[in-house]
This record gives sequence, structure tokens and C-alpha cells, in this order.
Amino acid sequence: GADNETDNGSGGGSGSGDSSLSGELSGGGSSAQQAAMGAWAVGFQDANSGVTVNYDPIGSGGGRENFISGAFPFAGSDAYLTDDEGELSKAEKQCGGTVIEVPSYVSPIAIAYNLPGVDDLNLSPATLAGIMAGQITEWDDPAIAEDNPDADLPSERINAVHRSDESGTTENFTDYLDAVAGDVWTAGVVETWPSDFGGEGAKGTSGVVQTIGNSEYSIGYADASQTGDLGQANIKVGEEYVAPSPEAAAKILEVSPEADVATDTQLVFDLDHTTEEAGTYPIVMTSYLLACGSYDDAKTGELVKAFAEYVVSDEGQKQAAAEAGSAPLSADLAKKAQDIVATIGG
Amino acid sequence: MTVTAPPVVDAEESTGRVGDAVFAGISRGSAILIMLALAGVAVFLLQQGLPALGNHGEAAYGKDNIWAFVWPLLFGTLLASLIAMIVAAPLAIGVALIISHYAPRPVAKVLGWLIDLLAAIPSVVYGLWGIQFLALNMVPVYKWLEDHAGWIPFFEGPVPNSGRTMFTAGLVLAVMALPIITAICREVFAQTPKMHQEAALALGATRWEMIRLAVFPYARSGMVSAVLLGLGRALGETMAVALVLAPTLIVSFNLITAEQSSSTIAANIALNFGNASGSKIDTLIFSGLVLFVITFAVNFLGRSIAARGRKG
Amino acid sequence: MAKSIDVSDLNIYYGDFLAVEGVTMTIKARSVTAFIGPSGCGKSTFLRSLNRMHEAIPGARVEGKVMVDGQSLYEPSIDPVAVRRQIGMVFQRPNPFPTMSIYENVLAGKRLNNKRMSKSDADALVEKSLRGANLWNEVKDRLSKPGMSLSGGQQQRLCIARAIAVEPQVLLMDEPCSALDPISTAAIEDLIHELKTDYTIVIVTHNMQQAARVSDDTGFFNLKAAGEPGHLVEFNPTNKMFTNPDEESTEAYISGRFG
Amino acid sequence: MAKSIDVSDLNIYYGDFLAVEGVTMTIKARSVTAFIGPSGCGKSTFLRSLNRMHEAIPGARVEGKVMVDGQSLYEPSIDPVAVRRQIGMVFQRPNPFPTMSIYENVLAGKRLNNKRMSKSDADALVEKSLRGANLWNEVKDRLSKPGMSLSGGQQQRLCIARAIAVEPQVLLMDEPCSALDPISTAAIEDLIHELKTDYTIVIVTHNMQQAARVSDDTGFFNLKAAGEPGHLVEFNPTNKMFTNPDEESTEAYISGRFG
Amino acid sequence: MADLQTAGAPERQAMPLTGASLPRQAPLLAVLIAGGLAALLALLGVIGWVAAIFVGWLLLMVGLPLWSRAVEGGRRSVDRGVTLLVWSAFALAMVPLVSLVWTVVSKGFGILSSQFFNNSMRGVLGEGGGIYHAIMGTLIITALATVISVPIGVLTAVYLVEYGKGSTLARVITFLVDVMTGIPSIVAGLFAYALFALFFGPGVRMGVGGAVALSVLMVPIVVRAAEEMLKLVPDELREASYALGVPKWRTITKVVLPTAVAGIVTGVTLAVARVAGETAPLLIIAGLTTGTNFNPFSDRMATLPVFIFYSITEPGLHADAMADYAWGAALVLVAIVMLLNIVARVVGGFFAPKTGR
Ligand SMILES: Nc1ncnc2c1ncn2[C@@H]1O[C@H](COP(=O)(O)OP(=O)(O)OP(=O)(O)O)[C@@H](O)[C@H]1O
Ligand SMILES: Nc1ncnc2c1ncn2[C@@H]1O[C@H](COP(=O)(O)OP(=O)(O)OP(=O)(O)O)[C@@H](O)[C@H]1O
Ligand SMILES: [Mg+2]
Ligand SMILES: [Mg+2]
Repeated sequence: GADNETDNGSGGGSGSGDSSLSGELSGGGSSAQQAAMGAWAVGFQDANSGVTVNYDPIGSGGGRENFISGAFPFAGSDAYLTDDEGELSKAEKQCGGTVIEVPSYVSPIAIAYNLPGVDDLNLSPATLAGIMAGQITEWDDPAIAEDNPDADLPSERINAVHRSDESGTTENFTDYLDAVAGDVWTAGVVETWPSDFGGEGAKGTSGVVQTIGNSEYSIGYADASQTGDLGQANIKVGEEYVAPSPEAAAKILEVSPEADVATDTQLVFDLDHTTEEAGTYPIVMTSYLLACGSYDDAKTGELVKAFAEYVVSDEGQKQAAAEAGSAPLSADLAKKAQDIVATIGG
Repeated sequence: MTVTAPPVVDAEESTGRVGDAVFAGISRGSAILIMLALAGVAVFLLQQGLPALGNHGEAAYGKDNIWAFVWPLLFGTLLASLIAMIVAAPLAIGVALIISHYAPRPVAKVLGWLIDLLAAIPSVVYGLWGIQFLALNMVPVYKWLEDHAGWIPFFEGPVPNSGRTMFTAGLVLAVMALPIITAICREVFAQTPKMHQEAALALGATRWEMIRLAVFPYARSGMVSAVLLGLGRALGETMAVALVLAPTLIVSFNLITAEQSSSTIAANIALNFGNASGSKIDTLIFSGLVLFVITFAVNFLGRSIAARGRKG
Repeated sequence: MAKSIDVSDLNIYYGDFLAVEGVTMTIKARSVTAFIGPSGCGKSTFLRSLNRMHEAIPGARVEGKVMVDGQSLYEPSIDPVAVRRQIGMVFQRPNPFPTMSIYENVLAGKRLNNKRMSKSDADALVEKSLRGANLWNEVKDRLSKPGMSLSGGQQQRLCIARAIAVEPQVLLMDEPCSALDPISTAAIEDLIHELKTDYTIVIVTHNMQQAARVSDDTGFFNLKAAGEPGHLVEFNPTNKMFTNPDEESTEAYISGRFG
Repeated sequence: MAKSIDVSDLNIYYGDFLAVEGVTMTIKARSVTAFIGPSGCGKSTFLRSLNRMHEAIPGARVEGKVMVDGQSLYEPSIDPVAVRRQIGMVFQRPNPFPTMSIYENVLAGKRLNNKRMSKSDADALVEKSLRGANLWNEVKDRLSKPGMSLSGGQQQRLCIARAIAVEPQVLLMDEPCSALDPISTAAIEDLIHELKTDYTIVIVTHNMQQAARVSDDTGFFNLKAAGEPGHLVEFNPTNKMFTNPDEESTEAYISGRFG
Repeated sequence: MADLQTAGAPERQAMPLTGASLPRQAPLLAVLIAGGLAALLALLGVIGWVAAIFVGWLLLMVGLPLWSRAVEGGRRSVDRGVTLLVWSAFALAMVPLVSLVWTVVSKGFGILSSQFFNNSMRGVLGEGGGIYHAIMGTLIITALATVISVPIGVLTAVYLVEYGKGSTLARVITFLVDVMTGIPSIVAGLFAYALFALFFGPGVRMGVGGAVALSVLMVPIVVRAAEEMLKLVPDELREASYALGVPKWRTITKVVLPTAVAGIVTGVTLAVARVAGETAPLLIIAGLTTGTNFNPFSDRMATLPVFIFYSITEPGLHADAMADYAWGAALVLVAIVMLLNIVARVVGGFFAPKTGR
């Protein structure tokens, strides 16, 4: 039997966390947040041993759908709610007015590659778009050579790897390509990779990473925390080439404008991929935590509030950074988010 | 010995008329329950899928209309299943024969057990094995085919270094279908009456002739069932294909490439369902409906071919 | 108490194929009635229609009347299960239940009908039935072995034991001895003699001698021609049949050769 | 050209069970040899060991020698398939191939060897074989019907037709007539008489009369006791056997009763 | 042997029982020669090893039958060819089996420990957890699915073979059952979810829902297997039972089903094996949780396949640890199914026909 069911973890250190909170809180959504949610659940349960937090990484769409229908009291989504398909109004209706949206998980999307003999790869936006759009097909293409004057580029076919499933990562990545190299990348912002652009598809972040790892001369995009030993290309921002790092990624939220639909309780951004700000890594995945401003069931409200507060707290962001490799929110942003979730009522 | 004369009709004990009625009732009830379940699935698919009929553009994953979206998937589903069946059916029948007629009995027992092992492996593991072992090991074969048979549209290439191709997906499906086909076939083979096998042997038949004369004709309907079951598994397999295949929404006969390969309906649903919302969900469920209809058609075809073969 | 059976104008079909046509006869209670005739003339078919086993074959049906003790067998109100319990049957091919031991096979009729019996009653019944079928000595030490492990002849005797264990009123036997050696055959014939004091027995046999030895009445079936339905040529006391039959064809058949 | 068969000191096993023990005999070419004995004494088992059908049963094996025309049947160099082609067999239970028509059943063995037979040759062979088995008249109009649609007796004759269609040198028959009516039986017996000018025939029968009528030599098998292996009690010319047997038990068995 | 050739006797030669035949070791010899040649080619660097195996096999497949044809004639040659083919098929089928089993065992064995079996993943990040919760979930859900689908499946097969034989309803159902085998597992999951959401509202997650979804996948396999096995029970046995005055339903339960039980058990085990590893539907309706839940009628239940799936696809930073869990869980899943298989066989063998002949 499971004799040591509780608290056998190596996760959080502060074992003394006893609170009055108890019950089960189940949400779901973005699979990108799965690892972080796992970390938050552990940290939160450490502090509140009577609580169980579940998270179904069924995908952002599923998360939003369930959130709107009231099935999930909270959800994770790689995209903020809009009214393109009426989601925002439906969510407002479900929540009885106020919808809470705060960025909870920010992580650089790395351009990972498997290129024997090349340890350092620099790419400018147009070159990257050319590769991914299937226009640059050889590694020794002049465009790549121009970015990497010192590298010994092989004369091999480029195998461009992309996500075969519909994903927020693809959306954020194509959002970047569209913004910085719209003339090369003509497919716009998409969640599913356009079939005319070729390349090899693979399921999930882990699939992409594995495929790149398994086949030489491959390149692709994936959540930076998961790329393991693979090389990560430096992306040209302004005049310099920036490597993906949590700090560089967190920075972009500071320089980006809030989205049109942003309100007091909806802290959502349209990332400014074209920024030339030094030290900013421009390809970033932002994933949001969705909750209601108030809940019919006071107990649920209490739990959601406590959990959300933990997620955007410094401790929570640190936990995610340590366990899931995300970029902690900047102090400024974290403060805003903390203020918002503090308004959640019973 | 005096036996009291119970009239034939009213026997002193229950003749089980009630029992019979009840048992017939529940067995028919179960059958009808299956029909209801299937009807439930059909209603669910129709109700949620039909609204997608008008979908186009974004809601149809960038295609002009829903059919342009479904057709490549349907094509890929059939192609992958076809490859799987071409590979698996003969292999499975061979393995079943080994177990029922070729291997010595104690060995056969162990072998049957080993093959059953295959059925126990979760499809995710099949998928992983497909990527990490099978696909990589098939790359040289694909390269050879590309070089030497590239003029055949099937083998045009280019071959990906990862080996994740339609052909690999077909092979994984074949391995997954193999234990099901084998298990049913071997039971059916083992049940062939001894006396017919002996009749053949006594006529001076070799082992193979005996199998042809006495085993196969007897086992025919069972074999068809077995293959259809395997086909069912191949058509509906989700996770393994989702992991192995590098899919695109196109129709392609190219079996050994990653960039221009078709996808399957079930895998596509699995790949995109999580992130889909609104009308895209309808689109995906509609593709499930199409798969459902196709399964209908394929089974119908299989059954009628088998029936015709039996008569002729 | 045994039953008499009146058959009038019975036609027996397999689907559209008329296998036996227009049979009328009276099978007397407490007597042995034998059916003889060439292969394929419908003896088995007719026999099976006497306890409604015929309808176990899909598409098979009968027209006409079979009356047992004044009750019409094929009335809708009649339960075939009850009929078969009263009118037992032994088949041409031995068919012991493969899942059961010898012991269980003998008791099958009781056990399958869920009758509870004390162990000693059951043992006694098994011994009595197996002795009756002249199998006791050969199997008494291996009663728990599967019924299928016996030789063909042993299997057939097991089936006879199984049939008499349910103590039916009428016993239909379809060439019960065709797989038996003379010793077992003799034992079965003795058994038939014994049983007829209480049971009505109908037996199909190819063995003229057997028919002459055991039966009181004999029916001779024949085919008019290949492909035609079988029909009853003559039905008479066995004595008369074998010494002075009414029909020429009977005489020809009986005197022609013996089995 | 028929074969003689020499058996010396043959023990036949089913797994660990010794079914038949220490049989030694010589079966003469171009003659009919009959085996009689009580049920379960191993007649079928012994017969099946003569064309290596015995080994079709898992775990079954023999010890000792069976020589056919000077060749030892159980040598490793001997091909059981060739053996069975030359030494045909008819079984106790009729076993036509269920998926084949009557016509195809008869040709089944022949087709194995000779795929390209002209239609007329095939027709002729079918007719000849069916006539030989006395079945032609009954089935000539429905040759394309399934073999299983025949009655038991018809099926058995079909099996005989199928066996003789491959023209073996030796024909083993395991109670071939036990399911046949007298007319067919007589026909088969005639056939045996005819065939023995060219074939060596071995027949198992429960019918003493049949043994007496058709056979030149007779072997009597018996069990010492239930559970013991069967053994050959006496092997002698049929005449002697039925008039003045060497062994008392033979006399007892034969005179005891007839089948 | 008398030399008189009777007139009119069929013309036959003294038939040799031996015939010309290849030496007993011929197949072995052929394998050695073909293998040797192929190995030689490979060693000389003419072809690669994979190609060498193929070439060797081809040599064998062509060579032995040809040799046999020359010496023994066409029929023996065909027989040898088929024997070779059948064994090749078997060997080929063994390749994925061995490699799969090897993969699972070699990657999964290392993590097995009492902690792995006794702990859940509650409060665990990275190392230190176990799969107790998922094992329990899988056992409970699979058992429930079996309890639902075996009676339905077997009874339906009984209806098809015994009661409805030839009727339109039976034909329709036979067909529908075939169709049902083609339902993608994810659709089964969505269907079960939709069904349960009707009663319990959206967002429902419960073990029994997973069992229902798995049943949708299991039932057709059970029906098919059971149907085939019931068909093989000879009518003679049914007639023997009827003749004893046994009602039809008792004949079915006491004679027909026991005779077919071994085959049915194989079918059921197969079906269990098939669904025990099913991921997609459980993902949707049973969900995932890190703790242990014994109650299939409320809340999420972790199951091995879902656990494996997420451990592999969303491992977070602890990719190595999660991969270990995944393979360990896969090994445990396979072992559980095999154990069920053995138990089922023992049970089936206990009831199966005792032929002894
Ligand atoms: N199940 C069946 N379906 C169709 N026709 C059948 C069936 N069983 C028997 N027949 C046909 O009915 C006729 C009578 O057969 P039946 O078995 O009653 O003969 P029989 O007198 O018992 O012969 P035998 O002495 O060989 O047992 C035959 O022509 C046979 O071909
Ligand atoms: N396949 C088998 N496995 C084990 N024992 C068997 C097998 N077949 C027959 N036996 C046993 O071998 C002995 C001889 O059987 P066999 O069938 O040869 O007898 P038989 O003389 O032909 O009897 P019958 O006249 O009844 O046909 C019997 O005790 C029987 O139970
Ligand atoms: Mg008959
Ligand atoms: Mg015998």
C-alpha cells in the first residue's frame, strides 16, 4: 500500500506549511504549463497539505473551452481570451462579470539545431524565416554564411522540424516570424504548421527535441527549457545576436504593449517582436492563468485565489524557474499580477 | 419398476422455458445494447460533426472547405492501414501456423504467450519504440530505396534522417495489429477438426497440403474476422501514429519521406484536439465521423468479399 | 409408464428438400421398434422427428402429426424440452461432452438440469448406468478422466449410459451399436430387452440380425429412387417381416444380404 | 504391385500410456487381413501405426519395427508422406472435407499429385471411384453439392471413394462399414474382393461375419484387463480362426455372440 | 513380391517409400551456406549487414526449394518453401517483439524498487516518487471495463451464434461489431466524456467514465473472439444436450460456453491487453492526478498509460527522471497484463475441454 502517501517529495523545502485550506482544485489547459503547474502544485500542497491541485494538460483550446463552460475553475492558456469566436464574452458570462488573466509562465522559445561541427549558430530573422519556410534548403546557403562568417557550414540539406500538433508554441513562433520577416514568412500567425512549407513535423515539444537530436542537420523551435544538449541559435536583435535565457525572455514583456482587450483584471500583452532593445530575446512564449473574479462556491474561490496568489508570487515564480525552467516575471510585472489575483472573491 | 406417467407437457420439473426466455432476452438485450452504444457514438459524431460541414478557412485548418481538409487525412488513414495489413496479415497467419501446426507443442505454448506480449504493450510505447528504434533503423533501407527505386513514386524521398515516414507508421501499425490477428487465427487453426486433418494426411498430403486442404477452408471466416479486427485497430490507432508520423495535410503516395507524407484521421484528432476550440473542434469531430463511415465501408467490403469467396 | 407413439402422414423437410414423405405408423408402448433401410432413406431423419430434435437444425420442419399418448408433439403449447426429457436419444456418432469427466458425462442429464443429488445417489446412478451400458468394468478406475479419452466404442457406450441415466420413457437409438464390438453389442441388446419392460424403444439399425433379435415391430424405409424422398415401405411385426413380408422390396432387401 | 507388411515386436504409446504391446505379425500382400477384438483393445491404434498416421497425434510414438516390402517404415530416411500415399486409409468416422463438393472430395488426393488433369480424365476418375464405392447412382446428379450434405453412410462411402481414387498399394480400413447399410456394406465387401487382386487390404471390423466373409487372415486383439495395454492374442488364417482357433479366448470371443 | 501383373490392374511402379530425398540436415546446411555466402559478401564490404541478411534469406528462400525440386519433386519443394516462409514470418515477427520487450525491460528495469511501487507522485518533482496511484487506477479502471464488457460481449456472441443465427438483427449486429472495432480510441473517449457530461455536467472526470470508454473498445474484440469460438463448438454437443432434455439456455451455459472457454479467455485477455495500454480516452475522461484515488465514481484517477504519456511528452526540466518513470511504468503495465494473461490461461485451462485424445 501507499504508506507514505503525502509529503515524500524532494520539491519544496518548507514542510511546516499548515493552513486551514483543504479540498481539491482541478483545472487544465496549456500543455506548455504542465511542468510548471506540476511544480506549483507541489509547492502549494507543501504549504497547504489539505489541498490537492490537479492540472490536465489537454491543450490551451481545451483549457479555454472548459473554463468557459465552468468545468475548470481555472485554466492555463497560451493565448489570451478574445472575442474572435466569442470566447471572452462567454467567459465573462460564466464568471458573472470579471475575468482574471495574468501571465504565469514565460519561457524563451529556442531555435535548437543539430549541426555537427558547428557549436555556435547565429541567425538573423530573415534567414530563420527562410529556413523555416523552406526557401533556404542547404546549410552552406550564403544567407546563413553571412550570419556565421567563422563557422564551417556543411553542404547538407537542412531538415526543418516543426510541431505537428496544434500548439501555442507554433503560434508564438509564427507570430514572431510574421512580425520580423513577413515578406519571407507569408503564412501569417498560425497554430498549426502550414502544410505548403514542408519540413518534418513532430508531436509535442519532446517530439521536436527528439527528432532534432536523432537526425543530423536538423533545426527547429522548442521551449528552451526542454532542448537539453542541443545547440541553441542566437537570434539577431538590433545589431547583436542574443542567446535565449530567462532574463532575456522576461525582458520582452516589459517592452511590449498591453493588448487591446487588456483591462484592469486582464493583464495580457501583444509581444513586440520587432524590439531592438539590447539583451532582449524576441521569441518568447507567454502563457496565461485564467480565473474568475468571483465564484459561486466560496470554497472554490478561496482555493483558486490562494493558488493563483502562489503562482504569481515570487516564491511561485522561483519554483517554476527551478523546476520547469521558465523565466520568472519581472518584479514590476509580478506586482501587477499579484494585485490582480488578490481581487478574486469568494 | 413403476414409473408414474407424467404427461409430456407438464413435466414435474421446470423445463427452463422461463429461463430460456430470460436468457434469450438478456443475450438479445446485450446485442441491442451494443447497437445502442454504437448509435450513441454515431449520434455524438453526427451532432458534433455535422455543423462543421460549412467550415472553411481557419476553421478547416486553412483549407477551402471541409472536404479538402478531410480527404488527405482519409487518404493517409487508408494508406497506412493498407501498408499495415499487407505486412501484418501474412506474417500473422505465418506465426499462427507456427504456433498451431509447426512448432512442437511446449514450444508453441511459449511462442503464443510471447506474441500475446505484443498486445500488452501500450500504444505510447509503440510510438516511442517506433521513433527511437524502428524509424532510425529503417533509414538505410529507405535510403537504398530512394537511390535504387526512386523513380517509383512511392520511394521518391527525400528520406529524413529520423526515418519518421508513412512506411514506418504502417510498420508500427502492422506490429500492433499482429498479435490480434495472430491470436484469433491460431485459435481458429487449432480448432480445425482432427479428423479432417487426418483425412488429408491419409491421402498423402504434405503438411502444407494438409493445411491448404483441411485447415484454411475451415478457418476462412475466422481469418477474415481476424484481419478485419486488425484492420480496425490500424484504422483507429491514435497515439502511436501521432508520435511516429510527420504529417501534413496533403495527399501523397510518397512512403519514405517526412516532408510530404499524409496523416491519419485518428492521429490528427489526437494532435490537434487539445488546442482546438470552437468550430475547429467540430471540424476534427467531423473527420472522426468520416473515419467511422469509412470503417463501415471497409468492413462491408471485407465481409462481402469473404462471403463471395465462400460461395465460389 | 411407457408411451405409445402415433405418427400420421408425416412429411419431413430440410428447408425445401423433402427428406421423408407420408409416414404413418403406430409405435407400441413397452416394445422395441426397429427401423431398417438403405443408407440415406431417412431413418435418422424420421427418428429425430419423434422427439423434436429435428428442429434443432436450422430450416428443418415437419408437416403432419406425431401423437404421444394422445398429445400432439408439434402443438405450439408443447415444450420441446419436456418432450426430449421424456424421449431420450442416442446418436449414430458418439458425442460425449468434452469438458466433462466420464463421471460427469453420465450425470450430465441430471446435473445440467440442476438437480441436486447426494454424492451416494450420484455414485449409485453412475454405476448403474455404466453397468447398464456395459462400460463399468473398463472405466471404473478412471471415472474422473475426460470422456473424450475413451475409444470410439467406449465413447458410444458412455453416451448410452448418459441417456439411460435420465430414465426417459421412450428411448430413441440411432445405430447405437455401429461402433461397438460384439460383446458390448450383446450387452446393449440385453439392456434393450431389459428396458422394454418399462420403456418404449425405437432403434435404427443396419444389422438385420439385430433387428430380428431385439425388435417386436420393424419398419422398412426405402427410397423410390435416388433424389426422391424416403418413405415407409412396410411396417409389421418383426416375425412377419422376416418370414413373410407384405412387400417384395422388403423381402429383397432382407434376404439380399445381411450386415 | 501390392506390399506385404512385417511387424515385429511393436509397442505403441500415447505419451506415456502404452496402448498396444508386443505385436508381431506378417500381413500378406494381395490379401485381406482383418483385425477383430473388443472395443478399446487397440485395433485402431495398431492400424494407424501401419501408415504412420499414429504420429499425427502429438506425443504418440512407436517402438519396434514395421517393414513394408523390406523397407523399415520408421527409418528416419522414410518420408511419411510417401508412406501415406501408398498406404491409404479409411477412418471409423466419415470425414469428407466440409468445404468441398462431392466431386472435389473424390479428387482431393489425386489433385495433390497431378494438378493438371484433363476434365475428362477427372470425370472418369470420379465416376470410377464413386462406382467402386457404390455411391455413383445416389450422387451422380449432385456432384457439385457439398460432401457434408450426404447422410452418414453416404459420407463414409464418399471417403472410401476418395481413398481409392489415389490408387494406393495398401488400403487400411477402420470399421469402414460400421455406418453403412447392408447394401452398401455388400458393395464394399465386393469391392474389397475386387481390390485384393492388386492391393493389400487391412480391415478392422466388429462384425465377425464380415471378417469371416472377406478376410484371408484374421488377427484377434484383446486386453488382458481393463487399463492394461492391448496385445495380439492370435493371428491365423481366417478359416482356422473361425473353426479351430489356437487360443481359448479367441474361441470364446468369436462364438460368444456375433455382431 | 509376386511378379504377376494382373491384367487390367492399374499401372503402378513399385513405389519407393523413401523416394529421393534431401539429407536430413539439408535445411540446416542450406541456412549455413546461404548465411555464409551473405556473411562473406558483407565481410568483403560488397553489401551492408542488413542487406546481407536479406540476401542470405533470399538465397535460402530460392535455393532450398530449388534444390528440393531437383531432388524431391515439386510437392516436397513447395512444402519446404512454405515451411521456410512460415518460419521466416515468425522470425520477422520476433524482431519487433524482442526489440520492444528489450527496450521496455532494459529501460524500465532500473527504476523498479519498493519506493517505485509504494509511492505516488503527490508532492514529487523529479526523483523520489512512485507509480502506486497509476497502478491502482489502471487495475480499477481495467477491471471495471472488463466487468462491463465481458458479459455484454459474451452474451452478444451467444445471441449471434445461438439465438439469432441467420436473423437480420444478428447480421446487422455482426456488422456493427466489426465497425465498432474501427472506432478510434480518442473518439471513444470523447463519446464517454459527452455521455458523462450529460449526467454530471461539463468537466466531469471519473474512473468509471474511463471504464466505459475502454468498454467501447473492448466489447467488439470480446464479441468477435467469443463468436468465433462458439461457432467452432460442434452441433453434435448441442444435440447431445438437447436430447437429455436440457433447455437451450442450460445447454449454452453448461456445455457450449465451457467447451469454448479457452478461446474466449484468450479473446478476453487480448481485449484487456488491448485496452490496458490505451491512452487517449483516459486522458480525456479519467484525467491525471498525482495522488491515489480508489473511488472510480468520483474525481480523477491516474492510470499507467496516461502517466507514461505525460511523463514522456511533458517532462519539464526533469526529463531524465520522468523518462525513467515512464519506462518503469511501461514495464509494470506489460508485466501486469502478462500476469493477467497467465491467470486467465490457468483459469481457462481449468474449464477447457479435456480431450486427452
Ligand atoms: N442436415 C441436413 N441437411 C440437408 N439434408 C440432409 C441433412 N441430413 C440429412 N439430409 C438428407 O436427408 C436424407 C436422409 O438422411 P438420413 O441421415 O436421415 O439417412 P439415414 O437413413 O439415416 O442414412 P444412414 O443409414 O446413412 O445414416 C439424405 O438424402 C440426406 O442427404
Ligand atoms: N489419442 C489418444 N490418447 C490417449 N489414449 C488414447 C488415444 N486414442 C486411443 N487411446 C486409448 O488407447 C486404447 C486403444 O484405443 P483404440 O481406439 O485403438 O481402440 P479400438 O480397438 O480401435 O476400439 P474401438 O473398437 O472402440 O474403436 C484405448 O484404451 C483408448 O482409450
Ligand atoms: Mg442415419
Ligand atoms: Mg477403433
